[in-house]
Amino acid sequence: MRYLPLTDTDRLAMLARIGAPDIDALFADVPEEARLSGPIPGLPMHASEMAVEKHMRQLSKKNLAAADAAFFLGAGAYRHHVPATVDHIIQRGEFLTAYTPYQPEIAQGTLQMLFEFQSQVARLYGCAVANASMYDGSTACWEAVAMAGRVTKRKRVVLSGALHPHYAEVVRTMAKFTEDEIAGASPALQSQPDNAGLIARIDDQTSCVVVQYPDILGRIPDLAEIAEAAHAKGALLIAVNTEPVALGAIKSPGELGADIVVGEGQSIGVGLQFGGPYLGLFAVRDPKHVRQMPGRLCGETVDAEGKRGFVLTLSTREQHIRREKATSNICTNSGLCALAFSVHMTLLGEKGLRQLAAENHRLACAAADRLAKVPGVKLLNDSFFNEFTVLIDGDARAIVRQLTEQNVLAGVSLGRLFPGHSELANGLLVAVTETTTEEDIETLASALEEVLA
Amino acid sequence: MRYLPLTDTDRLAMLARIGAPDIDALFADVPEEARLSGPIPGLPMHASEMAVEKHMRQLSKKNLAAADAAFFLGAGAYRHHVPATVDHIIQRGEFLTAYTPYQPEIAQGTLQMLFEFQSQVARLYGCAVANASMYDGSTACWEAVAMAGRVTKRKRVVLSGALHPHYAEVVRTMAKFTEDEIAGASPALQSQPDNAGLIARIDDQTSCVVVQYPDILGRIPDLAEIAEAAHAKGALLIAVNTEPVALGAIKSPGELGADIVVGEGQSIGVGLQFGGPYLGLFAVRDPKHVRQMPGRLCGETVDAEGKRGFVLTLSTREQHIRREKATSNICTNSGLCALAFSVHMTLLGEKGLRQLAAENHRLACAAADRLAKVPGVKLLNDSFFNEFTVLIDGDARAIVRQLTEQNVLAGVSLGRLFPGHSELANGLLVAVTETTTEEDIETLASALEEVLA
Amino acid sequence: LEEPLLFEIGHSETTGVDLPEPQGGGNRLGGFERTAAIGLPGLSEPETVRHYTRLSRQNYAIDLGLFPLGSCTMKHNPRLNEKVARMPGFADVHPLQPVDTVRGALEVINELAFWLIDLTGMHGVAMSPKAGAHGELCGILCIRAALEARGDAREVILVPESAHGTNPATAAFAGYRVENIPANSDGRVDLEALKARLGPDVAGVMITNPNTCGLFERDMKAISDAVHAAGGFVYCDGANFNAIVGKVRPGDLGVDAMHINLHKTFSTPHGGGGPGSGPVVLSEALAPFGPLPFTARTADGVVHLVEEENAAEFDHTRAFGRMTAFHGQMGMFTRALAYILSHGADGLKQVAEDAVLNANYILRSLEDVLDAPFGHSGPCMHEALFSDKGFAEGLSTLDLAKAMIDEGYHPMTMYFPLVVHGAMLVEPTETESKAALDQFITALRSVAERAKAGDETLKTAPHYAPRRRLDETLAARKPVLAFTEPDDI
Amino acid sequence: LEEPLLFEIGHSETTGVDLPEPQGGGNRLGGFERTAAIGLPGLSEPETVRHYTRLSRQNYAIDLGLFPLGSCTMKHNPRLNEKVARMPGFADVHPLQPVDTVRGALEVINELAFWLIDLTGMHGVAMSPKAGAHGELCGILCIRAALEARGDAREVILVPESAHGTNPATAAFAGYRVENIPANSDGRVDLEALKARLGPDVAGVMITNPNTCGLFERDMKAISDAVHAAGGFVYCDGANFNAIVGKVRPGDLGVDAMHINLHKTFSTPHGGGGPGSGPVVLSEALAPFGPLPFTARTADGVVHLVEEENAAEFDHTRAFGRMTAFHGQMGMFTRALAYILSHGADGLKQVAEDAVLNANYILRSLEDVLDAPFGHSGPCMHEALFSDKGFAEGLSTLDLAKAMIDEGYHPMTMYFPLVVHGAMLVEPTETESKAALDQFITALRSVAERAKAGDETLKTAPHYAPRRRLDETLAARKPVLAFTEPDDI
Repeated sequence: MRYLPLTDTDRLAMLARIGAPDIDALFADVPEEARLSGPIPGLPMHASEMAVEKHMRQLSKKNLAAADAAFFLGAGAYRHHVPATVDHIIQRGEFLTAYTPYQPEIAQGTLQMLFEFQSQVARLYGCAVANASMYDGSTACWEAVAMAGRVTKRKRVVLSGALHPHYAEVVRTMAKFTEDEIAGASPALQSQPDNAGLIARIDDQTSCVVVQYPDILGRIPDLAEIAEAAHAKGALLIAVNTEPVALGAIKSPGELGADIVVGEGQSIGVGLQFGGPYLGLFAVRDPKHVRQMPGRLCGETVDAEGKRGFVLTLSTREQHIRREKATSNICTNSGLCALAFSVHMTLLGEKGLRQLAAENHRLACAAADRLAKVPGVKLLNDSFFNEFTVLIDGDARAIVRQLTEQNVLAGVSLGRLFPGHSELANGLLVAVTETTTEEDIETLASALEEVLA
Repeated sequence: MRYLPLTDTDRLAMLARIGAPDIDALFADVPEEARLSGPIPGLPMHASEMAVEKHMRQLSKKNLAAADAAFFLGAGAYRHHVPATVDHIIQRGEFLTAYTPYQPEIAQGTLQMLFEFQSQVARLYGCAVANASMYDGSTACWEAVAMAGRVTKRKRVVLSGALHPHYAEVVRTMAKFTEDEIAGASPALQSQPDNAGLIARIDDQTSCVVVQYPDILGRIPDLAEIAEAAHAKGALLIAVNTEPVALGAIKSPGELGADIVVGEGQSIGVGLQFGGPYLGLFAVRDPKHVRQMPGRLCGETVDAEGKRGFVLTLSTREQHIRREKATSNICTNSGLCALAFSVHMTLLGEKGLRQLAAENHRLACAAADRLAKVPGVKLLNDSFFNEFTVLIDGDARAIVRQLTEQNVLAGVSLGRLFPGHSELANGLLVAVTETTTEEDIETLASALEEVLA
Repeated sequence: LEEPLLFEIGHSETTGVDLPEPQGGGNRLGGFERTAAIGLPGLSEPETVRHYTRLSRQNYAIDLGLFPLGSCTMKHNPRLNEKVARMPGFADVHPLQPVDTVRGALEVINELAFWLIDLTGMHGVAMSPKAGAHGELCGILCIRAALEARGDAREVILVPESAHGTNPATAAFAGYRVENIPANSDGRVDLEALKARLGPDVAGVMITNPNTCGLFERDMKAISDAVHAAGGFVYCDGANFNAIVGKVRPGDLGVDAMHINLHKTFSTPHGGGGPGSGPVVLSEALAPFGPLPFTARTADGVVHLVEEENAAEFDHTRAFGRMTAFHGQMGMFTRALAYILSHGADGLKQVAEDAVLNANYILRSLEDVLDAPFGHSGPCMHEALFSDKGFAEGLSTLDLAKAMIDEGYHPMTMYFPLVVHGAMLVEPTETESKAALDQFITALRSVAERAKAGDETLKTAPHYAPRRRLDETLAARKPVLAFTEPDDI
Repeated sequence: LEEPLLFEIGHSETTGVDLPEPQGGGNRLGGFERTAAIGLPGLSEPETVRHYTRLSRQNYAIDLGLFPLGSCTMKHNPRLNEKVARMPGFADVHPLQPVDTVRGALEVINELAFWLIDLTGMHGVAMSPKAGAHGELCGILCIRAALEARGDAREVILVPESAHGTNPATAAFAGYRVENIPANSDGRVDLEALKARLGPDVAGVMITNPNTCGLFERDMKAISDAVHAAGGFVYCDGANFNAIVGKVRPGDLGVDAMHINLHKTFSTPHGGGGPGSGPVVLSEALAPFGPLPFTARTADGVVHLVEEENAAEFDHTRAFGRMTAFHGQMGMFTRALAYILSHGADGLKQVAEDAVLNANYILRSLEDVLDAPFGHSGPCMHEALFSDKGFAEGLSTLDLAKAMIDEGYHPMTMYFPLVVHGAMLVEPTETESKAALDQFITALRSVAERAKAGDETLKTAPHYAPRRRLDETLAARKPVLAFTEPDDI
């Protein structure tokens, strides 16, 4: 058993020091009838590294990896090229196998990185303060809603219909238990987001309005208009971003008046990973809201010799200290994913991020133009960044499934995202990134032409 | 250009400090007519990481990886399972990007590792002292021959016919320029090595006899008998081992009287890598020969405070110090491969190495038995470890090529190894390791049955 | 060597990637183009590698030494698991790909789920929770959903005073009132006090077993029976499952829900604070309420993804909702599955045995110099508890813990559990060798003796770490949470 | 923290792998079964990771800081290249697979060979040499083979006194007598002295350009012409190719053979002393004699492996032999090719320019405090040369270099080239930022000033490294080259 260093000789010597006749004596407090007499049934005995690796590789090969397909999926998870340096850094044992940095004297590596991460996220979002990360975008979204309730002492939450349906579902699930009232909707298939309709739903009991930017259909809503309306009623605007690369091309939500900005950070550094682990980002525009924020915060201070150093701070908000009075349930963050994000963002820098965003947008425009030429396909969006909706003469979900046989992963059908909504069944979300080639676009267009002919 | 940190602003500031008007002024000593006016012709401009990775992946996919085939190749390079830990360690920046440890105060990591490596190799080979590694087995073999000449002051070298032909060719090539006289032969297809014939070729002008153990046909020669005969004539016995895993099952060459033991270490930790980089191992049985050894040596000493430490030592043998009086041409060693070997050997330990050897031998016996049952196939060897020779009714080389179409890499044909020797054309070397499955063996046997039917 | 902040060395014009300069092409941004600078510094690749490599060296980590953190189970992270998680079929697949293209990924989830159920003797498992606390919440929400389904609104969750802080927080978050249950002098739950409190307002108890004093709750089955008899449910905090995996099944003790920290017992790396993963195993009574999505294997061996749209097909219409987008922590699942298969049935049993053996070895090797308040209560499980009794005036557990840094160790868990004064909770885990334990014991003995002797230098420890003690009060009083340019101030 | 030796912590019964216990099965070992113990200690995986992680932290490395080693070109090693070398199609293929199954691998070798020829303006390249010195030997053997082919036995190789130590060693090894050529006061080869020595006994010259004083040999073309006129060949040591890659082609200067250290100019990692790789580019006159095997691309685009059996087919029957088993350092070829393609034509030119700019920046920023003996000879190339002139009595270059360790740097190249007293050769490379250079300059200024002021503490430097100065004399006088059990002594 390669992970266990004790030899039988060691074990005997240790039992002798303890004064126990055998190992079972140490389990004497476990009622005999509950103790398993032998190894747990069903599970095979230990296996060599080679055998386990082979088993896992066989499972892995049953999946169609994105690299082996013409790939156009998005809807909250995007495929970007992650530089090899990112993986090298996160595999450093000192980062990978470190604990939560509660002992700052021997955790400055993680702490300084988190401080830099917070600063990067705050700037990207146009906010004053970001935290040290959340589980993912969807849970960050719920935490923002809960925080808005604490700040405004109101219970009515207005969700945009064009919010990612998983995010909306998480908010609804959690709200059931906190008695928040959730008003949601499904998106209408229009070329522009329905700001007027959304604004009409804000009243003076509304704690917050939750708007995705760009939205689930890829459209770019005018956040400033919504912010103004929300603020007029005393509500907060929560902006949700699922594609941080977009913020290299479009204005930051903070700049447009969002009070809380949350999102998914997976695009930068993390990779697809079948949905997790991902990286929740969370920031507030106004520093006065800091003490209502969920999650860990890393702050600058000095040590006993006056040297600059970093610590986890304001932890009196957190549950391991506050117990039942904590501001949120979150404890673990996504430390290693935050590191990956921060390394990738450092490699990009402002210049690289802007170039990356421009390249994504350029290719997305090319794809939209090409697909719009396919008979039976219509582009919905007036505006988009790297993801847009097309309407297809047919059931988009069935077509997506059919195209997998040609190794084309055509996008995410609205039928998959909104299973109860037959009015959305001909919608297909198509995402395009720098990893998409002109050839991929042509492959998709041709495949659609064929299937719609 | 992602590997270059200078910005244009930096470059201007630096030129100003230097007092040069432009960068060309710094190349003023290069005759104008030799200077290239623009970027070198032919080569494309710089490319993104994504583009280069894609290009290299395409080239990589044009090869049939061993993992995707029923694989039976050996002949000096063996496929073993390398634990993931090995690659993790060698990718530590502190090992990967360190320099040769000439400054011992800040290189104790590499130095202690090399000291441990030397100790492991010496024990494995049954020798007193091993060096810190050579380029590979073939060059180590030549260095041993050259060393034997220095020790005995004789020039006649007797090569066993069952020495790896590439090794023999390297020795012959180098000897051309040092006026050594090389007596070689090709192997006879017999079930036992021809010790008597070899011994008969030793005379009192012989500096050394070079014997591979196990030999190129997989047979295990009686080294003790040859050692005795060589020593009786004042010659040294050089034992060459190309499969260190074998030494977990059979006696060490040092134990049997070899004076210099050299070999290829690739099996432990390094991987196939299409032939390089590999790892030459070099050891001497008698410590009095240490000062005639080629290559780097790491030795124990103390620092100014009396703490144990390690340094490169006896470097007065080496060319960067001795210049034209150096004992060998080797300068660089295979430091990172030595680390990989040492980590893998540490994970194995004596217990693991013996188990690994036993498992290799068990599977090889099973394969030999199964193949011997194929009509038209005959097992040559009386003895073998994990590689043996079969004689086939047909041209083995053509058959090997033919079987690749079924993703069977059947082994190394003697026709490939000894292209001039038509008498060997029906010989096939088959290697079996712990990575070989019973299914692979059955696949090979069935494929041979089919092709020979 | 001090490493400057990224913001002090990076430039907005420097980049470590080679991307094309923006070309013409279309602009469909709807008039929201970014105009102002973002303020993101960039570094070239060599600078990036050096910045983070240098930073990393200011960290302590399992790869460097023993991590005696009670209740946190910092054990070795196998390197195979890192390799497996990066296989393209796991790392490079999208969560919304058509299910026929991700059957292997679904099989991983399903296979891991199967073994978690097998190892715990439970009935079902919710795989999607993203961390331990998220798993706790999931379990409590299952309990609440089950009670609501039978129209039984209850208000109180009972929690022993030695509970993890996350337990009461979770219960409160789910809308319950928390009441404490005292411990007896042995350091275990006072069974009679618990029984006395049970009643129709009690939704359930949250209990940690082995408990945070390092002891096995002998009366667990009796506790469960009593709670069930009173119509409540039993939540077990699974943070300490490392001590009993392969030895006892929580299901056999009457547990209804237990989260499993894959990053503890099943050794996915902590990564400086996450990502974690907190699947929740559920009893037959609670399983119908587990959240979406999950996987199900039908008789033909095919693994299905069960979501809102096909929950009825799999008889799972009472799910309490969805805890997160997508399917949970796939990257942790592959690692945990590789870990379980590597150890196997015999290995996991050995894990628990060696973990308990190592802890008892520490307990018995140190109880002559450190007060072990429950040393009399029998063997400990996988962690040994000490108190600050006998320290010289003015010296605290904190001082001792910080002094351990100078000895080359991460401090133990301090001031937890609360039932012991100046508690020190030491969990060596099973991946430490006897030699490593002996070295640790020697170091701790030496520091303990200095604490008893009143060595004042402990108060300013650590002396040899990258930093001396940090001013946490200043950090909280004047929070500086993001970099600001010096000239902005 | 001190890390014990593997032999002090490992046990022959411990293992970090899980292999089956030996089963019955056959025994065909011919009676040579091992009986005695081997004496190999094993560690479990957690212990192994910790042992080597701790050891690694006693090393200095490029990932940690600037490596100012003149002539050794310690530059950043891109991480992409590590990834590429591990692709299964390169890492998991056997050198003797049928060529149809390894066309991609052969293409890598062929493509790299093509770009090396292109970048140097030469005619052919021998890819198999395993390191720089091996490449030198290959080049000299080509010269010898070419001379022998025309029946012209010559005996002498001329080498400037500033040559790398490997140059004369190589020439001697190949059976030549070595004669030195002096330098002029500029630090360059004395052209007239060279011309005077040329004659029918001179096989060739080995010259380093840029030379080891950091200067470009202005008269290179004249030297080549003179050597060729006298019937000899010109070998160029390519260790300093980093300074001119993309700016000048050695072929245009009349060079006949030059080895290229892929681990220097093309950035494959040094790995604590190898593996290296030393392909040798050859002129039209020498190319026919290059060793086997090599690759050739036919007009149909197919890449062939040329070995003994098919050399005639590719008109290459005069190969001097084979330098190594198999095909050379594939793992280095993939890395070097990825490096060349990443930089491209514009990037490689920038490499040389930035390398030279950085070196001149250091030269001009320090020449007021350190003597720069050839500072008057014009700009330096990619390395700056200083001497110990002006140091206080009793303080040496060694003392200054060791003091640089305390400043957080690897020492520069010392006492080389031999033409300068107490030489210090500083090569920053192009992958250092201006900020990193400024920090290095500040540190070196401070140490230089202390050396001139006679600061005695330099003599015992380093003070803050993992070790103080080590007793190298003891190590050589009583060599301890392998671990022996304490009770063996």
